[in-house]
Amino acid sequence: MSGHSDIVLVDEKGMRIDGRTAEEHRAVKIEAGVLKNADGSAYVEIGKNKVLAAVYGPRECHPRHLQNPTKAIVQCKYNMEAYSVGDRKRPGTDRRSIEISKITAEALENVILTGLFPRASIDVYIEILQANAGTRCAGLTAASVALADAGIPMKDIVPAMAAGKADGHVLLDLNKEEDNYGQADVPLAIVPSTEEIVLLQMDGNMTREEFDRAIEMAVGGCKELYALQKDALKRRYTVDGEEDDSDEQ
Amino acid sequence: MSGHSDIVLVDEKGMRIDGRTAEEHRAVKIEAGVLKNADGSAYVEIGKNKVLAAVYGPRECHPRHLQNPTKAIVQCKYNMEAYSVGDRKRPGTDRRSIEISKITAEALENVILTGLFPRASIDVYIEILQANAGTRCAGLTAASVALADAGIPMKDIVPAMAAGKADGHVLLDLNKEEDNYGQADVPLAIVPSTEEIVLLQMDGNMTREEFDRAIEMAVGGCKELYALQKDALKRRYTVDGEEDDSDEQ
Amino acid sequence: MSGHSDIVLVDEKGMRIDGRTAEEHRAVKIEAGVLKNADGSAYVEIGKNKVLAAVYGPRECHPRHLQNPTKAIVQCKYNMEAYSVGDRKRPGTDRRSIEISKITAEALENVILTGLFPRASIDVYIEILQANAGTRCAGLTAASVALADAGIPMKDIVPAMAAGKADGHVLLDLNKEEDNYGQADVPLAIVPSTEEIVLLQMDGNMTREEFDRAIEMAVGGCKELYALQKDALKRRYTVDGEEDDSDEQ
Amino acid sequence: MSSEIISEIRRDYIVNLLKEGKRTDGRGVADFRDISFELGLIESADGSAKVRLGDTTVIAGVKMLPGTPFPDTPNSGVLTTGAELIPMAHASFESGPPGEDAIELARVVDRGIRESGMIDVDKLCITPGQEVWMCYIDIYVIDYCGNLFDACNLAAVLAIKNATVPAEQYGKGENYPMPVTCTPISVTAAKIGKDLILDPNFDEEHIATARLTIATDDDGNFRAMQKGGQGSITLDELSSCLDMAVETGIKIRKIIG
Amino acid sequence: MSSEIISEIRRDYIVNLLKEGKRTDGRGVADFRDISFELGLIESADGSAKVRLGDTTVIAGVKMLPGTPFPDTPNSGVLTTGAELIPMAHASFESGPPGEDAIELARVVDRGIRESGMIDVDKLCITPGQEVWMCYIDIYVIDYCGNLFDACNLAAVLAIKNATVPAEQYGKGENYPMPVTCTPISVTAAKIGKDLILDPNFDEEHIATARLTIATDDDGNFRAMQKGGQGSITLDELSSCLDMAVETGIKIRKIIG
Amino acid sequence: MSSEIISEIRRDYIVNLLKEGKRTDGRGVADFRDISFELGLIESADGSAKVRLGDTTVIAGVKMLPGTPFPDTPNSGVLTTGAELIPMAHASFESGPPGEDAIELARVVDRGIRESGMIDVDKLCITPGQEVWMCYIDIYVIDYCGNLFDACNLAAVLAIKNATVPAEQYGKGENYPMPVTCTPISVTAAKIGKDLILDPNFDEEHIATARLTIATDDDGNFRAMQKGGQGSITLDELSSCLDMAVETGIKIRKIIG
Repeated sequence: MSGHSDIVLVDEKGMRIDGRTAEEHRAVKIEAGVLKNADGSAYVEIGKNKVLAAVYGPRECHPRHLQNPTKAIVQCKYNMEAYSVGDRKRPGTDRRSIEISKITAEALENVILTGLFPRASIDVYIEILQANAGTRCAGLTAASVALADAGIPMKDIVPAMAAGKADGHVLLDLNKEEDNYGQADVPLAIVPSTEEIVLLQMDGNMTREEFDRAIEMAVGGCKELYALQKDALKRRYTVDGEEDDSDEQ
Repeated sequence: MSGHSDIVLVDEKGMRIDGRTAEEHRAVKIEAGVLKNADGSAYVEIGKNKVLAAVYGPRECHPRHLQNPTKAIVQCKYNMEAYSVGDRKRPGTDRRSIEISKITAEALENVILTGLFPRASIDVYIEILQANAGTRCAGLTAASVALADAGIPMKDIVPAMAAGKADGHVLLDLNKEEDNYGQADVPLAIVPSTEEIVLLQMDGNMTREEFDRAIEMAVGGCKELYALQKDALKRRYTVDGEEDDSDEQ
Repeated sequence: MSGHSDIVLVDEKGMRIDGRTAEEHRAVKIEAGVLKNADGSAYVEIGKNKVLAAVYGPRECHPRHLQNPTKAIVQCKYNMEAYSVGDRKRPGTDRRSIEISKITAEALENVILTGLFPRASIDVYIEILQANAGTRCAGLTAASVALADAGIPMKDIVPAMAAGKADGHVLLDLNKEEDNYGQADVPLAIVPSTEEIVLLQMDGNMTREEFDRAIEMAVGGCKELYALQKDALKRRYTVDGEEDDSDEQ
Repeated sequence: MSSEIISEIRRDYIVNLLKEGKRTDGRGVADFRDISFELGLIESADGSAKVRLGDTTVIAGVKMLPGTPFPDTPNSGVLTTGAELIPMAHASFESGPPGEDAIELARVVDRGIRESGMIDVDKLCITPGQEVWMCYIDIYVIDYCGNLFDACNLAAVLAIKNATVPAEQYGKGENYPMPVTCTPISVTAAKIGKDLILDPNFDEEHIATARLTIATDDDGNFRAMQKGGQGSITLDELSSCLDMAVETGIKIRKIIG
Repeated sequence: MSSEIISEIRRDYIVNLLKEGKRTDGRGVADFRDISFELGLIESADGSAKVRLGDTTVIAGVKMLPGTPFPDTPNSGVLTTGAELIPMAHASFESGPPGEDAIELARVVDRGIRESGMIDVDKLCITPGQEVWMCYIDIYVIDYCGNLFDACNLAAVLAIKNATVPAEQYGKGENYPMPVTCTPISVTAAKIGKDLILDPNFDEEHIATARLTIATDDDGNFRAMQKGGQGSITLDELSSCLDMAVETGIKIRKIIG
Repeated sequence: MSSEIISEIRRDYIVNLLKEGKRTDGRGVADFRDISFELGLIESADGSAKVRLGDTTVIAGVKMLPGTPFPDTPNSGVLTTGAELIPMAHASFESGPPGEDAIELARVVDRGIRESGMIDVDKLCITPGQEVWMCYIDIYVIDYCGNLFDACNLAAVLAIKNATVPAEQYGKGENYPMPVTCTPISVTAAKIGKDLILDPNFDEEHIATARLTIATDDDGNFRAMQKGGQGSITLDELSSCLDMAVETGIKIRKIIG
């Protein structure tokens, strides 16, 4: 959010440096069930972001004192791999990862039917293989699919996408340059069926009008992502259950 | 204790750089009951030292293996806040804090009737808001008042004050310059009713005569401090129990 | 293993810089029972290496979750003391120490009759007082003697010695210069009664022929060391049980 | 947002009262507790403030030290914000390095200050590309009775406004006041049942399902936000929070002057 | 080598099958599982590879950064190898700093690469005595189904062969391929009862009493070894392992090209 | 000063014996155990000593390295003292970073050396304001049978007196002996019941209520003190301790030469 003014991020035709319009998100690829050991898993690419999510659980809650007698707890570890960024990231937890892990777990807890699994833990692991602005949204998007892949009962699947502001324009799904040299970023995650917000952050500088527009765009982006999440899960079940499918024909 | 000889700390009339005589301690301010949550608390200023102490307990002893079936244990955390010193102090425990915490807990354990609370923990937290030589004494002085404020049964209240040597003179309650450029420092804490020593450290260089004089001065200083500790507690009860007071009139 | 070619480590007569032949190990000194508190202990010098080992146990296994209901676990801590090397080693565990501790514990577990002590822990501590190439072998050699000194039932005593390659020659028991400027190092530990390998590492560059020769040499060296280990234990019992000895005469 | 701390009875009492638009301490839903503050109390700091928000008490201190700039901002001072939830402040706080709550708190306060451009970091340059002022903002929670986000924001903002750049002490020219451009104010709403309240106290905070912190600048523009808690917030509720954050920000700016 | 993970029945089944020279997944004792790999998948790395060895999946990335050489090797680049057993990869892996298994794994992989001279570190000098390339090899185990030593060796070796020295990015001249001299291949044998098998899968690994990892270079010379486990290995068994390591090394070198 | 380690019966026995002025090991109340020592045993150190005080065994090593002085003492060498209570030394010692006992021990030993000016740090300057000798004193407790304060003081003092400044090795001129000005000796008294004893053994140490360590210099002046334990010490008892510290210091100085 340095707001450097000498870099043109949106041209006079409203086109962005990677050829997108303001309302367009980057290319998305979602694949469910990519790991052998995890109870559920997903691989997500959003632009140049490459993210893996894995779910273990419901399983015994390990640091015992964290157990909740009325519901499962949701624990999340968001981790950037050493080679995922321009400079090498030193392995180990940093403050940013801890914050993202916390708000991601809170967002997921909203949709998981935790009351079904008292005393249990549902553990979500998000690994950022390659980062290019928007990893927390990509990670949460992947985690939702991994939870569904694990068969964890949820009231809905959570998509997450940011909107932001760069060169004075409100834009959907900022890429790295727009994030670095832009003026605001608003990561958002919703429950698509109700449009309720489960994750929201903002930094930068926005008027009320700009912010309202950003939320509108991000909600739209989340809904498009939601369709792709469901597609990925459908493909997963189709592949896994090919015989069942043919039975129905 | 560098013993630099080119700085005049005591003038030919025996006056110190902050205008005190050899036997005089710095201005003292003590206030009991300054925090809402803690079971007991106190704020102490000695010269430019500003110190808060809080007490929680007797309460369940948390790392279970530390429980003592015959008495309460006393745990102390002495902590210098980041902005309390000239250079910023990095947050987190250092070796000096660990040593001071240990000897402070030992001094307090002497007066607390720990036998009344088997298996419990009495937790004392000392925060140095501003440091100017003598923080361990100011912290212990504050902690004693906080313990009394918490209603912890004690055989007496512990005051603590250092004596030392600077410019070749034995002086009470060294300030920062005297501590930095002086020749010795002797922090002392006593049980006023018996004059028994519960905390004693010394570093620098002192003859037997000088040391005996320093102890004499420090005991005197402790006794003056003791009166101020009791005053603060009296004010605290007066304010809290104003109605009871009027009843007695 | 830098393989610098400009340093002569073996002269034209096959003599090494410390006057040894290829098959000769450095001077060895072994003493059992050197500490008061430990259940068993040993001091070993191999060349300029000076190593202490101590054993505590079988005793209660402390991090409870490590207990094995069918046998004792063997835990080892290999530690280089700060002054043991050219540059000062910062106190605390490093990655190299952790690896050596692991393979040392595995080697010892092979000979200890762990099945006799379910749920217990046998703790082995190795301190390197002075290091000069070969400390892991010296440490394991000392640990075996300390275990015997502690009366831990074992199927045999483990000696450990490296062979290696320097100046193109296969050599027994590399010293520091040979290790630094040589071409390969092969630490080995065996069960002397069966010649089974319980520790084996290798780094550098060796043909099959060279490696076979190195193993042959190291096995020979281990057997010589084994005799010295037994001698040390015999001396220990003789001193301790002088009266019993005279009874037998 | 652990809920076990507050009893069921207390919870029901608070929720039922809220249905009538009332709060246990007599406030209206959009009312803040009393704000009082003391400036410059820490002479060893270059700026300091102690803030009380109801019974929540927080001290913030600013220390300025010459240091090396980041390579990508060679002419800008460096901000670092830390928050410590010391065990003195509440029976539930433990000793040790900052946990996830303290880290989130520090990062949200930091974002409000950083993203609003409150401190003109270009005026914290000593020698371009070589030496700049490192500005450490350290926040200690002394007494925790709810709504640390806003209390810590206030303490940090006031300590910054109170600060002097100690150039003389380091032989870097004359002292000058901290280059401040605006006063970012954070306003936190909590959601209890279907109701939104501002400035939750301890009990309210612990039965709330969601939390939304919004920082505005002097122009009423938005500079930082953070939703917390596993509860959700509707788009309408978001809109109300935005309105309240702007209105309340104006009020608080008047109080702190 | 904790043995409780595999049931007694499963153990007996594997051991009895092995007595007939058969394995549960149909392999012969000296067969590796299928090896597949993908190169350059991480664009933010200077070299990368994803390797699947059966169901074991590992990603390795190489990052090159200018740095200061060690005083005793002033003209040589510096290698650093790390391995992370992230909790994603298996239910038994825990978060936190690397434990003894991850440390041993990283150090054994490192030795194979370092001692074989695979990377010509003298060609990683930028300014003699002053600046050299620091080569960080970071290995993440994504899915753990046995034999991490060989899977990680392969991923690291392939990532290195895939790597470019990013000189232009740092204004240090033209990019050039990582100076690679050979392809060290590690082959791990496990001992179950009296039998030796190569490339143990998860179950085999957890009932094995001993493990021997042997890295060879292009000439079939030995560059690194590591025995693990509390079991012992006879001199004859060692000899068999050496033979198999050389033969299998040749096969694997063909597969990875 | 945890008391559970010693049984009630043993405690009563020690206390009752002391009432007659006797100790379990036959010593008088002011007697030290036998002191023996070995110098220079660690050739990799620049100075070293192994000290036995009764059955308590301690090794201290001194390493000298060129380094950067502190800004406020630009011409003075830097002393650092560490003490490790390694698990080898007693069943109650655990692995890991130094706990509060080891930290207090190291700091008290350090104060005796530092405050007595034993080492003339101004003679450890290499280039004024730029380079000085860093003097690391590392103490390892090998066998713990009581009174570590005095055993560690002795080991550190003897290692320092044994030390050579290794200037040649670093191209900083000729080697020279460590610049030593005096021999600080610490004497520790323990209070059991109403009795004071010197050099407490393990059992005595663990039933004592208070401990007082006093370091004197060659002139019998006081240079460092540390009271420990939750027990108290009367002013008269302090006076006795001071007398005994001076007298015993003279005796010990004769023993160590």
